[in-house]
Amino acid sequence: LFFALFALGIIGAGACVVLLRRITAQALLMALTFACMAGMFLLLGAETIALFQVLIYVGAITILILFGVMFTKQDDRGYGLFFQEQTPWAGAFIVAIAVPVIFLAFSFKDAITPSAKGGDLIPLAASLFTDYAFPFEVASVLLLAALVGAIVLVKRDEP
Amino acid sequence: MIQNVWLIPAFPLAAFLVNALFGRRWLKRWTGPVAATAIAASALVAIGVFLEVRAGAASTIVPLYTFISVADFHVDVAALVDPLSSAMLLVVTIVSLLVHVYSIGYMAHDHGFWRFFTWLPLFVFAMLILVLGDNYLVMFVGWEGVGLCSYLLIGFWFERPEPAGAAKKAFIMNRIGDWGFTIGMITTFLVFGSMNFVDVFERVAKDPPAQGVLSLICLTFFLGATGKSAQLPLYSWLPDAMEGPTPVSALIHAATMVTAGVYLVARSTPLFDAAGPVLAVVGGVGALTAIFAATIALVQFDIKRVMAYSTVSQLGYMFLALGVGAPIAAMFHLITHAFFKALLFLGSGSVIHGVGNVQDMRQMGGLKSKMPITYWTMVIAGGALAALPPLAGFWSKDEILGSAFKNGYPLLWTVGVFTGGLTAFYVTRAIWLTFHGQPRDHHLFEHAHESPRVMTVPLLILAAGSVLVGFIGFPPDHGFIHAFLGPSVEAAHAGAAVEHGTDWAEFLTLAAISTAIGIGGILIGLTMYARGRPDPAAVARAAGPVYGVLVNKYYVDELYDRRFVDLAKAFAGAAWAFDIHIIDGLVNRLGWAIKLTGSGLRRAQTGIVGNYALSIVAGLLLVMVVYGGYATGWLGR
Amino acid sequence: MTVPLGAFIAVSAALFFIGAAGVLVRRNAVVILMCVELMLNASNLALVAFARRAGQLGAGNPLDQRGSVFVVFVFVIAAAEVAVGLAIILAAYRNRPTVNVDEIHEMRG
Amino acid sequence: MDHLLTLLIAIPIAGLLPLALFFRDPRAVKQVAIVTTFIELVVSLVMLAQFHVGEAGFQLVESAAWLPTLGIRYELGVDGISVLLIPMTTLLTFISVLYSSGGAIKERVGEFMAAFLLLEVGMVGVFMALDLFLFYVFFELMLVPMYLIIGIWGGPRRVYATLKFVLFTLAGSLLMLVGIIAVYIQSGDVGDRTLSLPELLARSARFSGDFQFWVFLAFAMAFAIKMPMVPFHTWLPDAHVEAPTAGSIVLAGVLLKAGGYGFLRFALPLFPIGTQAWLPILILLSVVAILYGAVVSVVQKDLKKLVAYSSVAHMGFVTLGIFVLNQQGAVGAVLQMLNHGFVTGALFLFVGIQYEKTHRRQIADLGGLANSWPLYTAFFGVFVLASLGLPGLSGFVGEFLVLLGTFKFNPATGPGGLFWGPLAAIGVILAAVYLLWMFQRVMFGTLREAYRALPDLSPLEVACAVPLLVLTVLLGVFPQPAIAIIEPSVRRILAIATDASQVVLK
Amino acid sequence: MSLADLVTVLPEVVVTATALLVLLADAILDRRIARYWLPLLVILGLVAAIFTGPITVASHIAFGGFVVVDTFTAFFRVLFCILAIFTVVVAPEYLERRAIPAGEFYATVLFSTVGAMTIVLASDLITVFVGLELMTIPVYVLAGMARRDRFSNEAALKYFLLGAFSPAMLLYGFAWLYGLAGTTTFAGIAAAVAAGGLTNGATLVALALVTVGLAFKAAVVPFHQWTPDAYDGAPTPATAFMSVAPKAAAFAAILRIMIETLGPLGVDWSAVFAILAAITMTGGNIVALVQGNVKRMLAYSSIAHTGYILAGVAAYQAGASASAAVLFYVFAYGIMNLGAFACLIYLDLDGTRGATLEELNGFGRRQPAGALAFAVFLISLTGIPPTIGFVAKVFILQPVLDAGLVWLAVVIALNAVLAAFYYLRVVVHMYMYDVEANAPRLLRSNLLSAGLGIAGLAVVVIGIVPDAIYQWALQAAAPFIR
Repeated sequence: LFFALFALGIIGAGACVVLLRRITAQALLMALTFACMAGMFLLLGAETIALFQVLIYVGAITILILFGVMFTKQDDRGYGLFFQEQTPWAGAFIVAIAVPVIFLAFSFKDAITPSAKGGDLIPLAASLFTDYAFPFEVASVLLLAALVGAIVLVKRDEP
Repeated sequence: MIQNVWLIPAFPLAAFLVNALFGRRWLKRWTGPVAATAIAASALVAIGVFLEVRAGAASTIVPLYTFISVADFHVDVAALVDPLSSAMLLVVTIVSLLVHVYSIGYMAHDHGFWRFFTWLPLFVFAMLILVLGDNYLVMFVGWEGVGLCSYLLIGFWFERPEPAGAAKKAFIMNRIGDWGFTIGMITTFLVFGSMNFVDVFERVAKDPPAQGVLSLICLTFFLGATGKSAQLPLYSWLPDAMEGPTPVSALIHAATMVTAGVYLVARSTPLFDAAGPVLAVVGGVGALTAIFAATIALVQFDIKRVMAYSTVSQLGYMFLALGVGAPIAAMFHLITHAFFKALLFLGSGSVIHGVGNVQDMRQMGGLKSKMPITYWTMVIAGGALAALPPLAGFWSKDEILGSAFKNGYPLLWTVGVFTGGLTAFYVTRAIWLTFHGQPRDHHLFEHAHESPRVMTVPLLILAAGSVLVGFIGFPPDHGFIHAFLGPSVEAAHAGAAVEHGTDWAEFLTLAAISTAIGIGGILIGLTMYARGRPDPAAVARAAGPVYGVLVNKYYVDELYDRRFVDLAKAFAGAAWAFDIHIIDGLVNRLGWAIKLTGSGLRRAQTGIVGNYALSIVAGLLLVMVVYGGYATGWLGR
Repeated sequence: MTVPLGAFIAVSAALFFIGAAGVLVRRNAVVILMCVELMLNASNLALVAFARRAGQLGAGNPLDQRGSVFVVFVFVIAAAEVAVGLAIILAAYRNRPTVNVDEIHEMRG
Repeated sequence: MDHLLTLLIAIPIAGLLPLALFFRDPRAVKQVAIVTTFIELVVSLVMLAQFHVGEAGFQLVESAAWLPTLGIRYELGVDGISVLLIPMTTLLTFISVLYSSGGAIKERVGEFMAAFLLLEVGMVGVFMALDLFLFYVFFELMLVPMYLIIGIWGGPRRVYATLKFVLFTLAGSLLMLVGIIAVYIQSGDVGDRTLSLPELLARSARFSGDFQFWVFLAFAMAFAIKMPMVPFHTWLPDAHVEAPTAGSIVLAGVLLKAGGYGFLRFALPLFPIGTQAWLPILILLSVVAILYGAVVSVVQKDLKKLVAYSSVAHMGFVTLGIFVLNQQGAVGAVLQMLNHGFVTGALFLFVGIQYEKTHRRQIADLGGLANSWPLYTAFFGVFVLASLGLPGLSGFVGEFLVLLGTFKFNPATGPGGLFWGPLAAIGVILAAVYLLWMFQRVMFGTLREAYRALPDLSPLEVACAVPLLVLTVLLGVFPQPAIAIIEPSVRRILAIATDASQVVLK
Repeated sequence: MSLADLVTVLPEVVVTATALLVLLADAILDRRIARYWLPLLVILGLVAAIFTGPITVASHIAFGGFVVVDTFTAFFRVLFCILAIFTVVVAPEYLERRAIPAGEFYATVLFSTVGAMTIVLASDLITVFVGLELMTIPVYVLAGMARRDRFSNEAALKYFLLGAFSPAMLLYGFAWLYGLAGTTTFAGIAAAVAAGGLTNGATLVALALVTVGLAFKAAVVPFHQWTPDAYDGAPTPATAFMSVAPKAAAFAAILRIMIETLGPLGVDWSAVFAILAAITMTGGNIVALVQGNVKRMLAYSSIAHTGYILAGVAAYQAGASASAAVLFYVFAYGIMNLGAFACLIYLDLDGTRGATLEELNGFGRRQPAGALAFAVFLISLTGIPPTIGFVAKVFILQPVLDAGLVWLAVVIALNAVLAAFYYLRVVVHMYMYDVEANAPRLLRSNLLSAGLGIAGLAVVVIGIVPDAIYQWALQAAAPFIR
């Protein structure tokens, strides 16, 4: 039941993101998608992930995007311009691929018992700081690099 | 002496080198004497060799060094000294000597003096190689060598277009003949495993190969001979060759080089004898050429051209002789012809020189008084050519006709005899127009003068020759020459006629007939040109078309020069166009096509991110399909 | 009540391709960025679902760390990408005031 | 000295050093280049002297590991064929450099000489390399310098010509590279993988029929383009017309030989079956080349083009001689290569000299030059005669032997020697036609006023021409010494190439 | 996580540290000093990184099996460092002319290098993915670093959008792989694959997604279209770097994932790779043929080279020689391509786009040294001996033929001819045409000349005696022999 709800939310909202034309609405709908995604994670018993999801996506990323939206003047022009000329082709290809893939998706048979029984925080943290120490460090470097890059790109030229 | 036979070609070669290196700067006028003395030296040696051979020295091979030796193919540079070659040596060296001496006077005022006396010894050298070679390859070397020299000497006055053209024509026509020679020579090797005359003739005697192969060999050789000896169909270069200095015409295009073909066939007598039918061809071509050329000679006005056509015709006689299986007769005529034809040329040269480089007989006339020596020598030579007894030409030509008759070729005989008449007519005509009657060009007549001694002396010597040489063939069929040459040429059917002595009756009748016809020719000539009735012009008009055809030499030159050459050029042009547009064109088009594809693909690079993403997705689809294909196996594994 | 794993995967796949479609059809750079985020989320969903499955199969923790850790890293990366991405978009916007990507094609061919 | 061949490779490279030092000073550069190439020439003659005549195998062999991991070796050696081609190369290079230093090259002398030395490395190396890989390296090494020589110091359409030259050659040689690697891989079927020719020949096992069929094709493409055989010849006229004189000399004199040499050295002994399979086509193409090249030469309006097309015909004799697979033919082919090197090289030299003086190359614009240039006429005449195969000059011996071999050619199926021989012999007639006609139009006739003042050969030019003249005459009159050197090696190669007793793999 | 673990990744640590140091120094040091010291600092750091890491080692696991250091790793570490050094050497003058913040530039290059090194260290999907991103994201930045330049912006934007799009696919593919194998480690997946459990459709989906994701990074046709624009618009030193390092890393990832991990599925994917290789090299060459702008032409040509390398991958069934060939080619390509792009730095044009052929006219006279180096690189790229490019091609051709892909070998050969046409055309313009009136000014830079000189020399020397490197590559390929 929850699953159906969330699934609907995800797909519906996602679709809207693609189809709607008012950009702010799109951003908010994206947030909605993320929220539903968090729900899904809960269903799958990954509270921590869900938490991160809410924090990072619904929080940080959405905000960032909204900033982006604000900074760049949005021209809402006619529908024809709003989609690219190649739309039909794109649709065709996407469908051609999506259908079999989604079909194949069902080849994963095992059943999942949605349970709130969680407590995945500790193991997650543990593995993150022991086994995955290295990627973790790398990831931190990545964030740093991204930071530097972002700054370099947006800072005004010094006189 | 025989062991030193290599000296004979060595002297001219030395002369050539000396004159070539030092002639232009230092020797200048002295090149003439240098060359002449060199030739004289080799003439002496030649005489020595000749005497030894005459004394009965066996035919010997004098090897010099290995020329080419690859696997089973081995050829030495070696000299074969036997009666045939020694006789040839003698003729060549002596005539050359005389011509050299004569040229010193004739070319005296030419700015290319040194060049002339560089090429002339080179020619003699090559000719001697040709004569001496003990195998076909070395002979071929000399063969091409003389061709080269004739090219150089015909084109001696290269500033003018005609000589240059004539030279090229001569060389190329010879090349066509040489093509035959090459094929013949190589086939010979394949069949007999050797190119040495001795081996080849032995083998052909022991186990003659298939008739067809043999005929092929002989025919190709004969093709070569026709090229060199100006027989049909490759004769037309010789008249043009008259563009060269007259001594050259005398030496190369009358006495020596052009007879190389005859020499070749005579050399290969054993082969030709073995290949019966080919002989008939040889004889036929010879006879045809003889009459063909003689008819043209009837109406020419350029004195040298008359002589040229006469040479062609006389060579025809020689081949006729070979064809009827009388090589000795051929050689005999070759020798006599060398003398009187050389004399005729030198004589006309002396005339031309005397009147200042005019060759058209219509401008001459009455020169008898001005240049008596020339006149009388010319008359003798003419007589010899017209085969008046007892001059040289009589014996040799009569022997040819005789053997033609005896060996059962009546048709050839008739042709020969008739041609004899024509010969007599045109020679008379030539001499009369030149020396008798009223001078037709007074200015020219005034300045005419007898040539200096350096030129007249050779004339006299040759005249003596033209009178006497004939007697080496006396008595007919059993003269010195037959005994001498017999062993070397008639190895196949040695001394066929030797058993029964000379058949005088037969000889006399035949001789009478031919002589009569000859005299007839002379008389007609005299009446026409001396008495003027029937008036030549009238005759010409009466003959109408025939006359036209003759004057235009049967339009052969037109045919060759225009039709063939134009065709060839057109073809070559087409080939080139093909090269540029098809072969090369394809390559360029390929490049062009590739570039077109490039700019086509380039348009796919729209610069729009969306399209790029699309192509990525498309690629994904593609990859999935292919994977699926391999997985499900409908793409095979 | 149990839901088949396939369902989760199917949802994720659906979302994934919705995102992909968005990238293909939209012209607004920012929107395209959003769509990419959707795709990443789709992956996350799949990962978690698989992790859960693995967890159930394997003993002990019901959720396989690998998957969840992977997801965490994806979060990080996503954040970084968005940051840099917006920076790039803004930088471009300064010189050429448009966010319509198909108007940005000076380099082509 | 046991590293003679390496020395031959090293000298030109060493010459680059002083060259670089005096790079900016044309005179010094010229002197350096002349000295270097001269030393190279002397050393190559020493090598010739050290060669034991009559031995078929490779001599002065040097062998060292180069890419040990792949078993590729740095292996040099000469046999009767290469031992003559190398001095030819060094001589022609020396003459080219000598002539170019006479003022034919005015700008960027340093670069020019450097390119020439590099080129010499490649050319010499090609004739000594015994390892296929090494051979390929040298084969390609000849490419770049020649590319620059044509492209920088060439005529107006030089860029087109030089690109064409390189692309043609590359297209062929890259296929050959694929072939070489295929050989390398196949060789692994018996013993370790190797590309060393002696090693490959020593192994009694042969490659399988199909393999030989295709790989021979790959090799043949490379060599046929290099030769060039019809229909891959169209790069040659363009390249020659645009190339500077020295470039033409070396291009015609040496580079084309690499093709024929490659056929003899590698294609025949390695792929006897392939050879047999392709024989008919190659013979046909050779004869076509002889006739076609000659016919096209007849109507050429540009002197250099004419000589270029004549080269096509001459190289046709080479391939013909090689592929009739008998000793006379092959020896003739090698002699023809030598002859063509000297004679055609000389012809290009003289066309170049003539062009330097008159700045005309269209035959129509010339004429009567014999009047004012007796020396030039004499030299040029001799080379023209040699080129049309006059007995007593070098051209004849080779062509004659090739013809002889052709007549002997007697295949199981298809037309034999008695069909091809006479056809090929027609080429000799045609040679006389186009060469003499050219000679008549250029040298004979009345001299134009414009050319009256032009000087005859300078001492330098004479110095360049004399050695070629001497060699031309010597080879024509006394070919046997050369033949004695060539024959054993040729016999050996043919023995391998026609030996059917070999075990065939797979 | 122990000290020993840290030691194994010392090079990465060193590089990162250097990056931070550079940022710091850039912040505090005075411009004029920084100009000289920053590059020196970076170079020192990279050299140190080279030597802190082992050159050749037996396979060595760390971080509880999540980091593997073997000969393969060592090879690529050194390669990446060398490339980074080369980039830093050629960059300074250009950056100054363009007013591009040097410190950030160097730092970003270093970050990207760390990412690349991470990829070759990785032993599971997660690390690889993180590494890939760490390598790519800085490169977006590099591309866009000429903030004021529209082309630079455009390049960055396009690269970013697509670069974000395709990794999403890769990630999704990884997700499925994980789902299928139940683990993310290469070893685990390989085991699962070997167990043969992966022949259903889902695998193919995963495989396809992974293939596309990796192919995109390596710029394989038809996933290449970002390449020309990105290379074209980015600042030239950045182009030089991004045209080699990410590509090398991408191939490292391809080797690790496709061969080491998915090898057993080979029959499926090697055929696809062979086809892709053919399409890629042909497409790249043909389009490069019609380019008038040298920089863009080189961009396309780099696509063609991807094709050659990919051929080596496709021939992986030939065994170690295939992987070794790939490694060697990547190495060779790295040096010569970086060099070729760097040669364009001489030409001082406004805008980041490269010189046109006409602008190169007479370059040979104006800048003999640079032109000579350029010519050497071009000849090497063409694959004419005696250059590294030639031997690289030979090494590629051998396994390709060994694997029986004769048709592919022929395609490679013919493509080389196509390539010769446009590469040599550049030489033509440099040497065979005279300088034009409006020829661009030339940048004077001894550092650049020196760097190019050394690289050119290396190209030739290694071209003549490649054995050592090749042996090294063989060892590096050892992990893939099975």
